[in-house]
Amino acid sequence: MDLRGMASRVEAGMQLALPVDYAGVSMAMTRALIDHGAGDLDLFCVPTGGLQVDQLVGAGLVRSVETSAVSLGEAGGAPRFNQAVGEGRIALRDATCPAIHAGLMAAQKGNPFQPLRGIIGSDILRFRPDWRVIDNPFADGGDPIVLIPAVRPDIALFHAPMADRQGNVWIGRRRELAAMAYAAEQTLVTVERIVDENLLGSEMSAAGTLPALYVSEIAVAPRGAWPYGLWGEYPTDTAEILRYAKAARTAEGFAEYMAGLPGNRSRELAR
Amino acid sequence: MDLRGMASRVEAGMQLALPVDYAGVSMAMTRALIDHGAGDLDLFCVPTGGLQVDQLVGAGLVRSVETSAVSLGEAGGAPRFNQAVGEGRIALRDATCPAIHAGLMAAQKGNPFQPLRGIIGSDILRFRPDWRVIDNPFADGGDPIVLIPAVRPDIALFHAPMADRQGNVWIGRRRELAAMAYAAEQTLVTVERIVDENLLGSEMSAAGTLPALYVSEIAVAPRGAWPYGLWGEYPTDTAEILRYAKAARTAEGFAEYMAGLPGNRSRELAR
Amino acid sequence: MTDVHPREVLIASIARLLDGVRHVAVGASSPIPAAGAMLLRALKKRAGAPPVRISILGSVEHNFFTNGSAELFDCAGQGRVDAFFLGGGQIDGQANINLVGIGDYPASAPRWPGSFGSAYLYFVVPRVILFREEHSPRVFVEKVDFISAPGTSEAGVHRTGGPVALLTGKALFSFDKSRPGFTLESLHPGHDLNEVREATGFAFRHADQPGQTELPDPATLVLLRGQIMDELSETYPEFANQMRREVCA
Amino acid sequence: MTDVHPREVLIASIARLLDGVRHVAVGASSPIPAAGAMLLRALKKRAGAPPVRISILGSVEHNFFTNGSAELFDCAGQGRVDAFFLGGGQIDGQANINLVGIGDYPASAPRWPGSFGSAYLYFVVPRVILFREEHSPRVFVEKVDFISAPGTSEAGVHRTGGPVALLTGKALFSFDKSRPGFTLESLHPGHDLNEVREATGFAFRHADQPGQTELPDPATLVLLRGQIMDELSETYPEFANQMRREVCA
Repeated sequence: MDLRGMASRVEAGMQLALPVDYAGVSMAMTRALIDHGAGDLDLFCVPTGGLQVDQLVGAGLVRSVETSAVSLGEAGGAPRFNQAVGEGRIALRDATCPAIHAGLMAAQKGNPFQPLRGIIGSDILRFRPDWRVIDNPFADGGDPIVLIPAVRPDIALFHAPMADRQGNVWIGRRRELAAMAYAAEQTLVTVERIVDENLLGSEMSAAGTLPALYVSEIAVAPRGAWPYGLWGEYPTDTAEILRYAKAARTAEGFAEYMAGLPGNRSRELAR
Repeated sequence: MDLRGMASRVEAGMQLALPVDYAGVSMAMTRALIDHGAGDLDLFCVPTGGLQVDQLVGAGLVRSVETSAVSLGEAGGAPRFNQAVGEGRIALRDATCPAIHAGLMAAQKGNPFQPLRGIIGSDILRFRPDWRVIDNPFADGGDPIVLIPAVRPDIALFHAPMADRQGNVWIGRRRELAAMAYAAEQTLVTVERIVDENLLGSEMSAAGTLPALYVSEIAVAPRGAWPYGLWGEYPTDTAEILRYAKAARTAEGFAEYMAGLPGNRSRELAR
Repeated sequence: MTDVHPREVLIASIARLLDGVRHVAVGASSPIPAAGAMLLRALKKRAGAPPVRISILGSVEHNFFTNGSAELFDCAGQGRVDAFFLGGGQIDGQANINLVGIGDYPASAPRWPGSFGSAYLYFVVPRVILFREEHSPRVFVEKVDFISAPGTSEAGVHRTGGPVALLTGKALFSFDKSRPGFTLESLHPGHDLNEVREATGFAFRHADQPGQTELPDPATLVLLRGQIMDELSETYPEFANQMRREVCA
Repeated sequence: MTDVHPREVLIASIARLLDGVRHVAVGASSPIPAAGAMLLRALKKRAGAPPVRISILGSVEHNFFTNGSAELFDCAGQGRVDAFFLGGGQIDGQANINLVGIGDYPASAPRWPGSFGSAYLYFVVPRVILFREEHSPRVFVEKVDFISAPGTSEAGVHRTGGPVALLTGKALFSFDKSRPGFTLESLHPGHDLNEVREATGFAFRHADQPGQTELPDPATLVLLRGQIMDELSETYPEFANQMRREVCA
C-alpha cells in the first residue's frame, strides 16, 4: 500500500488518534493527508501533539483537537495551532495526559468509562461536560472521582520501525501505540521497513509486537517520522523543526514551507 | 538472594498474587514457602491457579483463594484444593478471568475500582459482596455495570527467564506479570539466569522488560517453573504433573510426593 | 474412504456454525472446536473468501496475543472476537452454564475448576457455541446448581453476545433467546429422538421427525483427514494421532 | 574555585528539597531539576545511603519505563513517585498553576502548550516542587486565568500529593496547604525582600529579615561541577556546556 492509498481511508469528519512526538509520529502521512484533503477532522493526541497537529491545523483540515498539550518542544509553541486557538477557529477539548490514556483504556476494555483520580478543582474538568464525577461507591460516602468516557477513534495513525509480511508491527516499548490500536476502529501504520521474519516467531520480538489483528493497513515510508526522530532508528532533526517554527509564524510562511517539503505531491508532479 | 531468604519475605496472613500455569510459575518457591511455613495466606490467582495453589493448600498454608479456576490442566482437577473446598477448609472467592485482571488494573492505575461488563446474573456476583453494581452514569438510565475493587497484593511471585544486574526482569509478552508487579507491594522473582547486559539497554529487550523499580528481590532458580514449562525455555513435564495428580489424591500421598521432591530441604538436610 | 467418524461430524458441524466469522478464539484443550475452526479456515481459503483468524489460547505456537492473558478479554470487549466455545459440567434449558461444581456453593462436591472467563465472554462474544460431547442427564439439567454465566439477560443489561447453538455427541440444537430455550436442529448419525430426550434433563423443541446432521462431503473429508489433522497435530498431537488411528481402522 | 553560579544555588536547593526521596521523576527539558536530582543521588551514594532513582521523561537513555507514556501516571498513582516538578505560565498565591494560557479560555492568547499531566500528578505525588526561574509579576499572579491544577483540594477529595515548595530565580518559598499560602524561606544571593515583593503578584508570609538560601559547600560544588555536569551532559549537552562556560568564566 502506498501513502496515497492509505490516506484515502481517512474521510471528512473522522476522529484520528495521533501519538506523542517521541513515540512514532507518521509525519510522512501528514503530507499525504494534506494532499488527500479530507477535512473536519477531530484530532485526539496521545497524550500531546506537535508538528503533525500544527500542520494539519495549518492546512485547514481540523475541526477540533483533544489533547493534554500541543507544542513544538524546544522549538516553542505550535504556531498554526496557537493562532487557530486565539481566533477560535478550532474547538478545543483540553485534557490531562492520564485522562487521554483513560479514554483509550476504557475503549480497550470495552467499558463505557474509566475512573481517574485527580482533576477535581481543575478548570479542565469545568470545560469537559462529557466527563462525569461520581462518589466512589466503595467509600463510606463522599470521595468524588472523575469518570472518563471511552474514546474509540475512527483511525489510529502512527509510524514504527518495522512490520512483517503477516502484518504484525513492532512497536517496542511504546505501548501507547498498542493502546491506540486496541481502541480504534482502523489502524494505519507507516514503517521504516518490512522484515522477512515473523515478528511473533520469537518471544524476544513478540514482546514488542502489535499483532496484525489490530492493524488495518501498512505502508513503507523510510524516515517516515522525519523531522521527528524514531527510537532506536534516528534522532530528531531539531534544526528542521526550528526552521518550521520560524516559517509557520505566518500563514504564508507555513504555505511556503509545506510546498517546499520533500514528498509534496504538487512539487513532485511539477518536476 | 537465595530462595530461603526470599521466602522469609512472606509473612503469615499476606496476600500472594500468583500467575497462571503457562505464564511463569515460581514452583521453586513453592517448596521454599512450605519450608518457611508462613500460613493463613490469601492466594490471588492471575487469573487461574494450578499445581502451586494445590501444593500450598495441601501444605495447610492457605486461608483463602481468589481465582477464576484451579486445575491441573490435562491432569484433571486439583486434588488438594478440591478436597479442601469440599470440606470447607478454605474460603473461596470465585471470580472470572477479566475480573481478576480488572482488580489488578485498578491498583495499577491507583484507582479504587475498575468497571467490567458481563457478570450480571452470574452466581459469581451473588457471592461477591465486595463487588458493586452501579448504573452507568453515561447512559440515559439503567445500564447496570459491575465495579471491581482494586486488589493490592502484599506480594507478587513469579518465575521468568532472566534478570540483569540492575534488577530488571525480562517477562516477554507475559504482561500479566507486569500487572501483578505494578499492583503489588513487593514483587519476588525467580529467574533461570542473570545476564550481564542491561535489559533496558536495547529497545528489543526493553520491550519485554519489567523495570527494577517494581522488583523487590530476585533469586536464581534454574528450571524454577518445573514441572511447569517456561515459554521459550522448556516444555511442561506433563508426566510429572500426572504423577503428582495421582499421588495427591490422598493427604498421605501428597505428603509422600512433597517429601520426595528435589530441593526439599528436609530431604537435603537428611543427606 | 471409510465411514465418517462421529468426531468428524462434530468438526464439520462446528465449521458450519462458524461460517462468516473473521476471528474465532478457541480455549486450551479444545481439539474438536479447534479442528472445526481450522476446517472453516481451509474451506474459506480454498474458496478465495476473506481469511479466518484463529486464536488458540494457552498455545505458544498459536498465540497471536502479546499483552498477557488479559488481551483475549480486551479483544472480545472491543468486538474483535466473533465466536468462542463454552462448555460446562452442567448446562440447563435456559443455556445457563455451571463450571464451578455440584451442590451447595461454596462447599461444592465435586468442585470443578471454576468459571474461567465465561462470565464475561458469554456476554460479549456474538456467537458462542456451547459444546459438550457427553450428552447425559447429569450434564444437561433442568437447572444448574451454580450459574457461572447466564444464558440470557434481562432487557437493559449490556449484552452483545450469547449462545447460538449447542453441539453434543448426539445432536445439534439452536438457541432462541426470546423464549428462552433450545430447539433440536438435527440428530447425528446413529442417534434418535427418544435417546436424546432421555439423555436431556431439560425440555426442548423439536420436529416430529428431526433430520440428520449434515455430513461432510467427500472433498471436505479429504481436507479434514489430511491438512486439518496435520495442522491440528502441532497443538494437539495426541488427539490428531487418535483420530488418524480411528479413521483408518 | 570561582563564586557560586546562581544556577548552582538552584541545583543545590533542589537537592535539599528532594532529601529523603526514593524515586523522583523529572519532566523533559528540565535540566536544573534533573541536575538537582542527580546531585542528591550522588550525595546519597557518597554517604552510603539508600539509592535514589531518577526517571527523566522523554529521554531515551534515561527511560526506565517500558509500558508507554501511561506508565509514569500509573507509577505515580501506585505511590511509587515521591517527587516531581511542575511550573506554569502563571502560578498564584494558592499554588494554582496555569499551563494553558492568558485570557478567556478557550480563546486564550497567548495559548501555552497545555496542562500535560499536571492535573493528575499534582494530586498524587507527595512532594511536588514548583520551579520557575523567571520571577516576575506576570508569572506570580494573584489568581491564575485558568487552573490547570489546583494547589489545594477540599476535604474529602482524594489527594495524596501536592506542592511543598516554590523555587524561583530569586527565592525559595515553602507552601502551607492549611492556610493555604506561601512563606518566603530564603533569598538567593544578590536578591532582597523588596525586590521579591515587587516581583510577586501575590501576598506571602516572610520574616522581617529573611535569611539567605544555603549555598553548596565546596565538596558539593566539586561534585556538581564535575560528575553531575558529566551525567547531565548525556541528556542536556547544551545546558551542561553553557554552565561549564559560565562557571569557568
